[in-house]
Amino acid sequence: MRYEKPSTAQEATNLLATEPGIARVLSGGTDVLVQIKAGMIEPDLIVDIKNLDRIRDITPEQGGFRIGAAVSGATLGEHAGVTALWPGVVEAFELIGSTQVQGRATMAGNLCNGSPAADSVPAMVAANAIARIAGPDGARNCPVQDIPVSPGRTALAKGEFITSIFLPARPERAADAYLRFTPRTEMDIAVASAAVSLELDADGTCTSARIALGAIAPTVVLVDAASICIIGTKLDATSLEAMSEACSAACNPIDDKRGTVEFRTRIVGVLAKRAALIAYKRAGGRA
Amino acid sequence: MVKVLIWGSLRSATEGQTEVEVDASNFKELLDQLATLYPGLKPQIERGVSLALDGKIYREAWFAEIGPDSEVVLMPYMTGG
Amino acid sequence: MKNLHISTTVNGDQTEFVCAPDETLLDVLRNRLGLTGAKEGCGTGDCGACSVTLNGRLVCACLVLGAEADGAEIGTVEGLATGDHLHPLQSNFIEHAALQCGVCTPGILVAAKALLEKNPNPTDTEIRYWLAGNLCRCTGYDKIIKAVQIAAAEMRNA
Amino acid sequence: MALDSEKKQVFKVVGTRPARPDGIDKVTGRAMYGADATAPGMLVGRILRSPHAHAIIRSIDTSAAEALKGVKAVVTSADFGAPEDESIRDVQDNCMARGKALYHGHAVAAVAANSAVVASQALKLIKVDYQILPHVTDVDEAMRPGAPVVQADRAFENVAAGFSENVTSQCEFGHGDLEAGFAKADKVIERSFTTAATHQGYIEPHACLASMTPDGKGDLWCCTQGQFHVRTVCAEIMGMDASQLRVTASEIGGGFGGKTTVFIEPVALALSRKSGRPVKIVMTRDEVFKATGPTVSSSMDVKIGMTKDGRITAAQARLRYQAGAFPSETVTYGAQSAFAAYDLKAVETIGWNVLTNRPKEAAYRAPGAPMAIYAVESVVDELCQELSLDPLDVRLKNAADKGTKSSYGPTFEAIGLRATLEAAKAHPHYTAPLGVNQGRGLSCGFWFNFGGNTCVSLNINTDGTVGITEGNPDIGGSRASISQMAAEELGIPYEKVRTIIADTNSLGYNDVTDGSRVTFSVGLATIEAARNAIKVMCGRVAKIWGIDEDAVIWEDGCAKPSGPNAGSFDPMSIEEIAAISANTGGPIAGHFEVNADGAGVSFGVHLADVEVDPETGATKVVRYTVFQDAGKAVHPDYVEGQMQGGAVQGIGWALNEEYIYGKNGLLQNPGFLDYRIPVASDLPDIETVILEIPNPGHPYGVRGVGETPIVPPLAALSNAVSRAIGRRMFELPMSPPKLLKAMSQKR
Repeated sequence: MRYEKPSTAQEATNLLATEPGIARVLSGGTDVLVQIKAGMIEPDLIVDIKNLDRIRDITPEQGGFRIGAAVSGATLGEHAGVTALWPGVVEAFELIGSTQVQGRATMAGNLCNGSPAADSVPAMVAANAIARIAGPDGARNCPVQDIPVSPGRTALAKGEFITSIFLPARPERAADAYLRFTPRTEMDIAVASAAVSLELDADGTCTSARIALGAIAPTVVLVDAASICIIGTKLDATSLEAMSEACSAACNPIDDKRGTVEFRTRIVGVLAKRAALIAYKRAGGRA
Repeated sequence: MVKVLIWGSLRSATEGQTEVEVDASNFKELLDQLATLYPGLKPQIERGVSLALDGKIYREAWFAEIGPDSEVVLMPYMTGG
Repeated sequence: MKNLHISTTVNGDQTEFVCAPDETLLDVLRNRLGLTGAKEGCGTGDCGACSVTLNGRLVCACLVLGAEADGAEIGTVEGLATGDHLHPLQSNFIEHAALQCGVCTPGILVAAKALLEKNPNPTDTEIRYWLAGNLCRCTGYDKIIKAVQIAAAEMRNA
Repeated sequence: MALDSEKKQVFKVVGTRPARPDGIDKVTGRAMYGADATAPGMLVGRILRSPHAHAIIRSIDTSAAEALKGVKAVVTSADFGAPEDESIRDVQDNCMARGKALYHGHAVAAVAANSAVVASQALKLIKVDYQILPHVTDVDEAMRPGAPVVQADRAFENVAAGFSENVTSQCEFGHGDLEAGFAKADKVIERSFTTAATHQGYIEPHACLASMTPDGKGDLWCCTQGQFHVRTVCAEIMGMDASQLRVTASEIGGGFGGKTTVFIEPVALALSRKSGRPVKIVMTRDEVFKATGPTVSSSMDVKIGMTKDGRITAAQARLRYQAGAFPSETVTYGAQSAFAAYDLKAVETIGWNVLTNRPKEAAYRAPGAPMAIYAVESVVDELCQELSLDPLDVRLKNAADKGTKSSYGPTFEAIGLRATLEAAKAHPHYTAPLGVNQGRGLSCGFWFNFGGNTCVSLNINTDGTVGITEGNPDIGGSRASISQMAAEELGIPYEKVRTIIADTNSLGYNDVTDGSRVTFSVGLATIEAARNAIKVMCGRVAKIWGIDEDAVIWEDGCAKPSGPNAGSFDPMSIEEIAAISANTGGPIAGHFEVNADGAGVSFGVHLADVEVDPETGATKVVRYTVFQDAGKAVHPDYVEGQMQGGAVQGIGWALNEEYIYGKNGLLQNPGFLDYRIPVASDLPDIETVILEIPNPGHPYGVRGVGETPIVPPLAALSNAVSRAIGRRMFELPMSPPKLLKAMSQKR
């Protein structure tokens, strides 16, 4: 195994594109190093991207924020601006692993690991986040939603890697929230999860909603059928119930050591409902 | 003679009795007597037995003295965690 | 596999070592630098026994490559005490029986120190969540939480 | 054993909370655990493990591994003999599969190489030809005739007909007329229960460093609960004399019973012998879960009859425990302890041990008791609910006491159950109001406690300070409590005593640190050793004063004349006596060797409040109180620590911990991520109430406290959850999917 620490994106891309064997990008390392330890992968090349320009920066951009691919959970959580604008994304990201893992883990890594249960991904999808990708043909933008293809696989081509994630601007009276279910309070992988991003009008009626679910299908699912149930409402009990059922209906989960099909299907609706109420309250609505 | 209470699964070796009488003044004599009188008990005795004497458990002590009025209970040899 | 030459700072001391590219910081600390205070309980970031600080951030040394330590500042349990003067967390862990077997203790002390630097007056719940990544199987955590609180109070009043 | 019949009542050092002698080493990272030792020229050992649940090993080709540069030795079962002792042969076969891989993760070969990388590469070059066999991992399935046979011809003579060959032993305990008893009951409830296998979950993986020399001498450093037992087993397996193998116990990073046996030590010794170099083996966490001791999983039926006013008239239990691929006696402890808390006229328990394709069970804190008592305490609670009776009153009404004929035969001596129940009843926790979706549960717990073989050597240094050498690894602060008891007996400050743990060459045989025995047995031997040293010191002083030895007494660290008739002399302190020891006959010491009996059984009661989320099935423990009789708490902090730690292990067992096997017989969750032990944020404070009902078998009244606390949480939590959700739970762990399902079912 070789370890390289390039100082430009071009250099990193070249390394990744020309490696004949298995190459992995290293940022926080909280997935890659575990996979190496478990013998799941034996990379020939590790490209540490933490030396790249702006890769550890959080930069305001067009009312939103650009989050460098090497920004850790701990750093993001300390950023007042992002926390105020996208509290659900921050809380989702901060749920990953322990304090120790937060010191290293990155949202881009969480996304590229390709786990259906990744905590920050539903929140980023609900937020309509856009990943910026460096590659042999230069930089390109791609909605976060389109990056996971199947468990463990992403839409990134050989030589490509994410350099930053853009969280867009928000109107007034908008907020998001994320909830997951784990048997323990911490340290577990989500059995099911739900992220809800809402925009309200002046009287508290929901004008826009994006609801993304995790760990209930091979990839994160954006459930328009659930959004429709609450748009135009003030999240009354009946609408929430309909939304919850729409979420359960959108499930295509598996039985595994972490949960059953039945359990995942049921609780994801509960989580979506509860997350929606939190987002609604954060956006200034009164349920 | 002392009365010895044995545990249920050993009954098959003692003609169905859960209480047997032996002539013994200590644990060693008791074990020897039991093995002689009831050869079917031998495998279990070899695997290990403890003795409860008036409520106090002796795991191995051969020379634990048994009085004529002592309450004598045979128990499996035990270990803990 | 070609070894790498790394220059770093460990507990304030300039340190150099060579390591294989896939060698973790934990293996480097334990096998190359003789700092066996950090323990490997799982090797996958699930137990926190190898907690150290990397440029001031609390991390699991098993999830960091030795190569990543180049130019960085590492803090381990061996650097907690000042000379023969124990850190208040260390003395209070002893005084308030916050350890039994002690194998998780180095990681918990490093983690608790990082917490108190960020939040000198935490609630019990904040301590419990901060330390959720540090497994302890002996104590049930009760005395650990109390010892951290007592140390925090002592440090606030110092 | 002659002990003073007069019990000590007033203590100066015992009962205080001094700092532990190993504290500074442990908070500074200096303490040396299993994996922390190195030796010159040391090699790295790694073990190849079966990827199958059950398979014949047709052949193993190690030639490619042996040819790899850097590989210094490869061993398989062919490198080991066949020990005569069956239990030792089982241990060996568990360390290295012979002919058949019996479970997923069973060791089949091992290598020693000059680096970890080379060792890992070498493992991949070993070719094992497996013939895969049908497997069985479930206890009930394994008992049925026609089930895949894990090991043939292992059944004891007393197993009833009608079972598969996997049923290796059967036990039965009890007394009285069950039929008549049940006939007297106003209500009889019979229920079936299951519990999953759980792991001790110590944070330190097994590790050892073995060094064999060509002249047949060996040194072994390892994390163990018993270095002497390690020596016995390893010497037997390696065909060595005990005198030639010295075993040193490292600091131990948790054991809970799981380090009372060996897994890697014989392998490291064999690799060292073959390579001529020291070999270190450190298990990964994955290996710890796959191949070291989980506890048994169980399937149980319990039937209890009760009168309207809460008197139990008859009680019956059937226990089926699987203990992995080798015979085990753990079910007998479950069968004996199931009804230990009750004074019963008619009681019967029958237990069976069953072989499955799972790792060999190792002891886990009160082995066998938690599951049996969980089932019993669940049925008692359900009867209380059905008959509208207070669960504490019912337990008090039926509580075993001094003079009760126990469910396992012997009549109890003084025990603390009643006092413990009364303390629980008087505690504000018991009557505190409960919130919405909350429930309160309680359970009694019991463990036998053991004594066992123990040696202590106590030396009076020439400055009057004291060095103690004992042979039991310190897993819960025992060095402190041993020093306290020595200081108490000698009448000197705690700080003047230092206790260390000896290697196997330095003392006679000591049983392992198990059975909650150390504070009791080593404490007892320490007190006796101190008394022997005092006798020597009084003798020396008698000579100096020219009076009878009997006329000198020991008080507050000084020799004194026993009274005015003995003469008028100024007291001589231990320092003064020690300083002139060369003049009075030489060094002064006391030692004591004993196979201690009279450990005194232990009872506890736990109260648990839980809140269950009705929409997700998540359980939160909101309040928890432990009541336990410690006999005499030598170091109350460490007694509390045992109570809290045991309770939390039990909480984990009740809620989330379990071995999950797939249909393919492979372990699905061999890591801390998915084997979910409780984390700090899962728990409330664990309140503790220590009762002190002196154990008549110990000079200070000490009882073991380590094991009992893991027993009650299972039923306390299950009863609390059952009351919170209005449905009875019969299965552990009570993971959220199970609870949500139960809540959605109609009553």
